[in-house]
Amino acid sequence: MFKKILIANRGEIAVRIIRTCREMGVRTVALYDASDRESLHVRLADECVQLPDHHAFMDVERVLAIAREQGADAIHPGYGFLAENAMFIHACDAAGIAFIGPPAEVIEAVNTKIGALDKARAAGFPTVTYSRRSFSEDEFDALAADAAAIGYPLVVKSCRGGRGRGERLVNDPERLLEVVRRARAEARAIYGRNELYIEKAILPAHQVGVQIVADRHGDLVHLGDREGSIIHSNQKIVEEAPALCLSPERREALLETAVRLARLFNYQNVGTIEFLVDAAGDFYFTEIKARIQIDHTLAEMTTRIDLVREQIRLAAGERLGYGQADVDIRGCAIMCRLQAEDPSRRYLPSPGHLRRVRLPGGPEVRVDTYLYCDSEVPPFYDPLIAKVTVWATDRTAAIDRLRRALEDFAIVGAPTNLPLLMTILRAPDFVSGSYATDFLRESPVAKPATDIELLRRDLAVAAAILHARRHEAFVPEVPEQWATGWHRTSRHIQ
Amino acid sequence: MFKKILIANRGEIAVRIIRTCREMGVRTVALYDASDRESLHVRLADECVQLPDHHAFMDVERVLAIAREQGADAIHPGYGFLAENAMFIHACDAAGIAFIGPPAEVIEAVNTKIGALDKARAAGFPTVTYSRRSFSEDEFDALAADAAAIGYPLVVKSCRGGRGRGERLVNDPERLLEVVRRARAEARAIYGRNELYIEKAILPAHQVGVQIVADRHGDLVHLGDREGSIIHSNQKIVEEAPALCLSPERREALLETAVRLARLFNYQNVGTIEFLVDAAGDFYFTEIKARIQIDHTLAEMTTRIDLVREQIRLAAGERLGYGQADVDIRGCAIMCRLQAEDPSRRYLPSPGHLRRVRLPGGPEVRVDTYLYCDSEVPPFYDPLIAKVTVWATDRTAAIDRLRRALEDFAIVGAPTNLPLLMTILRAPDFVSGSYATDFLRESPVAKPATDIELLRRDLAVAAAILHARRHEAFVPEVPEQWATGWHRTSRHIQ
Amino acid sequence: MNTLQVTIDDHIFTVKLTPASRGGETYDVTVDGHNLSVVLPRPKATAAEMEWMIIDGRPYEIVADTNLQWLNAYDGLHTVEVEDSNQRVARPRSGDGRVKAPIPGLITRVLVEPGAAVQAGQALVILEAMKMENEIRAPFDGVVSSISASGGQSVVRNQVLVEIQ
Amino acid sequence: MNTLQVTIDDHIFTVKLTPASRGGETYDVTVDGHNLSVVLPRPKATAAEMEWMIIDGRPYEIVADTNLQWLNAYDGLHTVEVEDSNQRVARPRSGDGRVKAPIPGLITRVLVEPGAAVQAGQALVILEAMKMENEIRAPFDGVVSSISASGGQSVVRNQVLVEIQ
Repeated sequence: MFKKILIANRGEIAVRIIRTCREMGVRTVALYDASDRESLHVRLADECVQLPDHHAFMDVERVLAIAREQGADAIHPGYGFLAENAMFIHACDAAGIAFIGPPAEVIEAVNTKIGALDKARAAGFPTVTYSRRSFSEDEFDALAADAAAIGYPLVVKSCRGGRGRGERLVNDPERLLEVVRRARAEARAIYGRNELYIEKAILPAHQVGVQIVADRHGDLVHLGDREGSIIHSNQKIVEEAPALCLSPERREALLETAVRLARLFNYQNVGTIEFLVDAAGDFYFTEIKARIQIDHTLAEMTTRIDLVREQIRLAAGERLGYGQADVDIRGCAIMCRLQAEDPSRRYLPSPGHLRRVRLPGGPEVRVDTYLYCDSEVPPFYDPLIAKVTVWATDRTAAIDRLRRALEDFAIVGAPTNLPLLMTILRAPDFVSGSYATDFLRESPVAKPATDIELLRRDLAVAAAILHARRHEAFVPEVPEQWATGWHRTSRHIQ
Repeated sequence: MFKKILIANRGEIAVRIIRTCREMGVRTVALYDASDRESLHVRLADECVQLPDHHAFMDVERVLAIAREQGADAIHPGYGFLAENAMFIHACDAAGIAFIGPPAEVIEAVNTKIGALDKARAAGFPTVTYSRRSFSEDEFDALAADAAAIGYPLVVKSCRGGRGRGERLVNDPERLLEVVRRARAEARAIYGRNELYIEKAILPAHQVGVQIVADRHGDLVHLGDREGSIIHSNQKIVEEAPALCLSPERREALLETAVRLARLFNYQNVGTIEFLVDAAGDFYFTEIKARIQIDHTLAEMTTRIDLVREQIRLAAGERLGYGQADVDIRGCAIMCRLQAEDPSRRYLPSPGHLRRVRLPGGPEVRVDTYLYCDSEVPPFYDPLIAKVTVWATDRTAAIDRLRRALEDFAIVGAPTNLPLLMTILRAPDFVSGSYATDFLRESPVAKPATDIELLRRDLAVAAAILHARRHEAFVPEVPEQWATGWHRTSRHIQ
Repeated sequence: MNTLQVTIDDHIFTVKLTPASRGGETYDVTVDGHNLSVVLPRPKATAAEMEWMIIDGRPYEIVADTNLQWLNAYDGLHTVEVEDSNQRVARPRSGDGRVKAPIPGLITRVLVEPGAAVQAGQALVILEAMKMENEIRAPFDGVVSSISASGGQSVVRNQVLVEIQ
Repeated sequence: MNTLQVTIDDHIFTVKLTPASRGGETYDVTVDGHNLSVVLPRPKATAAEMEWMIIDGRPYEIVADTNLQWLNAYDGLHTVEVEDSNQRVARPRSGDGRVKAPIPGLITRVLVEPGAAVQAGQALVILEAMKMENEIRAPFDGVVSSISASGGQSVVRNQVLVEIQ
């Protein structure tokens, strides 16, 4: 087993990884930049190294150099940053430092989106309809021709990146040119590359992933399926396991397909095979996420298997040690992402100092966060501040538990998307389970709290008292945002 | 189902009950006295009522009156206070308010310790050897005679109360008179009654409990066994499930015995059948705990059943709805009690203001507490400030996880027994599982942290810097305790 | 005594406040004719903190924005408007024409040209920050007098991106 | 520069401190000849708060008692003694003869009579508080001059229980 692991990441996932390392008796090295020094991962690690800035998390050479200096014999990339960077894995191999994830060849095979789709398609797996090639700046006519062949609505995608960024829906040919121009501009700005390709849009769709765990010796199992169809500004903010959109037969078929796809790509370590499921229940392979994902906690709740421990064990060459029959998947897990976003400013990311952080607890409620009372949400990173995952024997009980857990949350200092999450959990369509990727297109209406009249009356009293106290005790200073372009939009809720 | 439940308790158990009620859509009423107003249970309840003082939690008439005023149709007593008070249950019945617990007759049958032992004995169950009667003030000679008959070592017990208070070990006849005098004085002071009885001491012993869940309709199951043999000032501070001291055959027999005992007492709702297990592995019935217990979280981790929900459902007359075969007990759970006690003052309870509270998290780690940043440990109640319960597939992994969780804890403002808990978790005898009720008699020696030399050197640096900063920046004021008799003893650790 | 008109989610309430004993820690309140008593367990808490109050025996944890335009209660967000007979409600001063980056990030697109007429709320620039696309919008109607940002450019907090006159 | 002799768990270290740049936020340290650099991420934190420091790249969260007699690190409690060449270490003043209740509770037993000779650390009274039995002990050798507590009596914090001369 490894002696010391460098965690080339930050935030909740760095905390998550450190915790398992500590349980395994493996020393940890944390990285941070000045803005991130108060984050929990720095405090919980055995050693920590300061980076010159937040860009350094992406710096292959620097991260490797630190690993060498600190005497780390393995690197865990978490998600994002260097997680799916084949160049980095080659560099680790060259340096004789273990990369905790799949081997470089696997990453290369799954990272080029068209390549992965071609490979699956050639092997006879169902995929979305897509343009079999990418198109550069000067190939708009060819792209338009393929678009016509594939048919509308379709999605223009960047060949790079992920997390839905640089993805745009086109409903009719008229708008294609403009959308392509925009998509290119973004792809260039974000990834430095601007090749695009197109996919037939499936609307409404369900996004379903299958968690895979595989060792180097040919043993491979799935840990069940999950659905992440509730998407807000390109993030899956509420996810659940098992996926709602699958009949028992379809689930059977989809899980079996996922396992065969994983074997097709000779997948190793922990990853997710992703599908789109259409209204008819037919599923189409889209991509493989070759990393630990934010929503891995769902499989951990339904199987009680520590996925980070599995990643480390398998990267160290250990055998899986159990078969599909030993994996016991039960109950229902739901996870939501608490983000530092300001609902009153159209969910503008809202970094800041958190004066109060009180996390929910109780049976089968788990919170993953890097924050605590009196800590900072730095302005340079993902606005994810906490993941709340709950488990219960059935979905109804799980929803009741998650709603309760979110009600117990207390965060003061930066606005969060808590109100949006509460709305989703109170929306009849979510509760009844009839939703797809278009769920948040027209904002859902929540079932009001019981005693809403009494609640409003009490809130009126609260507002009056806050007003009175502020005008006797406290002169509100105008926050800088008010002096920016955000001023007016911040009034939209009125 | 009930509409509104009054929680006649406080602290972590009140929080625990409120959480389940909220998930069930049942309104809650919390009670508090002025010293307890900042506790989490007050904030999380739908309604709250202030009591004149902390004694009022024991006041049958007042608690019932509040329940009536607030329109509660049920009362959850938690543990302690009115939990096992038959008079209170009769009063609830008379008032037409449901008591969430066993019926009064059951409580009466299990509460008189000698009576319960007689009943079990008459039915042929193995019990500890005990004096078949109680002895009042003027019956020392009779008591001494019985003592001689039973033989030494023996335990002098008060007929009232529980939690090991007023229990004293006697090794030889010479000391009997003095011990009896002390025990009486305490029993009178604490319970107002001073009847005593005696039991043969089993040394070393294991304290094992079996969790029972039973409905009114004759369905009854057990949720497995647990061991609480690590006792510090009369409290089980580290407990685990399953019990270590049982071979598979003995476990089989003990669980089956527990179920038959529960049926003998016509047990209903949630409770625990308690046994002593001697070095040979023979077990003896001691008593029935007719309430939800502090350590109920162990069974919740190994079975994933919400025991408070079961209590409420069953008190509402619902059927259990599952049989023994449906109960799936897996893995290993360990729980420890974090107490506000000052290790440097021989564990004197140390109430106070907690400036910082940061709870551990991550997979299969659960914390039950009423505290948060900037809250108070009131001076009138149990020093329990948090319960940490972890689960893992095997005991070794569970110990590693609990140790990690305790390392993650940050509590500033009042000293706690965290160092004692860390010592226990690092003690070779605990880790190897070879311990019994005498574990803490001679204080165990912990395996030092790896890199202890480096750690000590760093701590020397830390101490030097603290010293320097305090003498530039900060004049320590002498805490009041220093002016009391605690002064010298507070040096004992030096 | 202090009479306020409070609007919560477009429902209007008339609230009369009388600070009761123990200096501002408790209030006697009349709301639409009902008498309630309110306890503030933490009178010292600054208004920026989460407020915790017990209204007629019902505990509430409430977070409000600096300008008391919304309240977050356990069930989610509620809009607020307070009208005070005694004093004008504090309103944030209107921004000048300099549209700044509210957070550090990467400009992915500029949507207007110099001289273009824009309307309040119109998107001017797309700022990629904290892994999200954020539209930076015009604070009021006007004409774009200058643009100091371009696609692919990194900007710091409060860096001026566009000026409007 | 400041030289201190620090004893941790009976292991003695000689520590030389030099406050480095950024006013007290960082120190250059020599301990038994090794040079280390120490960062205090929260220089403003009062000494009563938990201290967090990064010693030579190793982060530590440390709680210390008011008189710096012990430190609680992640692995548990360690005893401390600091000897400072420059200044005497602050020591708590010795208690007078009045033995007080450190917390409110119930006297369950009085173990001494007036006039009895007692030794430092000898148990005088059993105080049942927070559901625990606590022995209240003599602060120093002496004679019991008065007893103001009796079995079954409730006492408040700092109530005098026994006096010793």
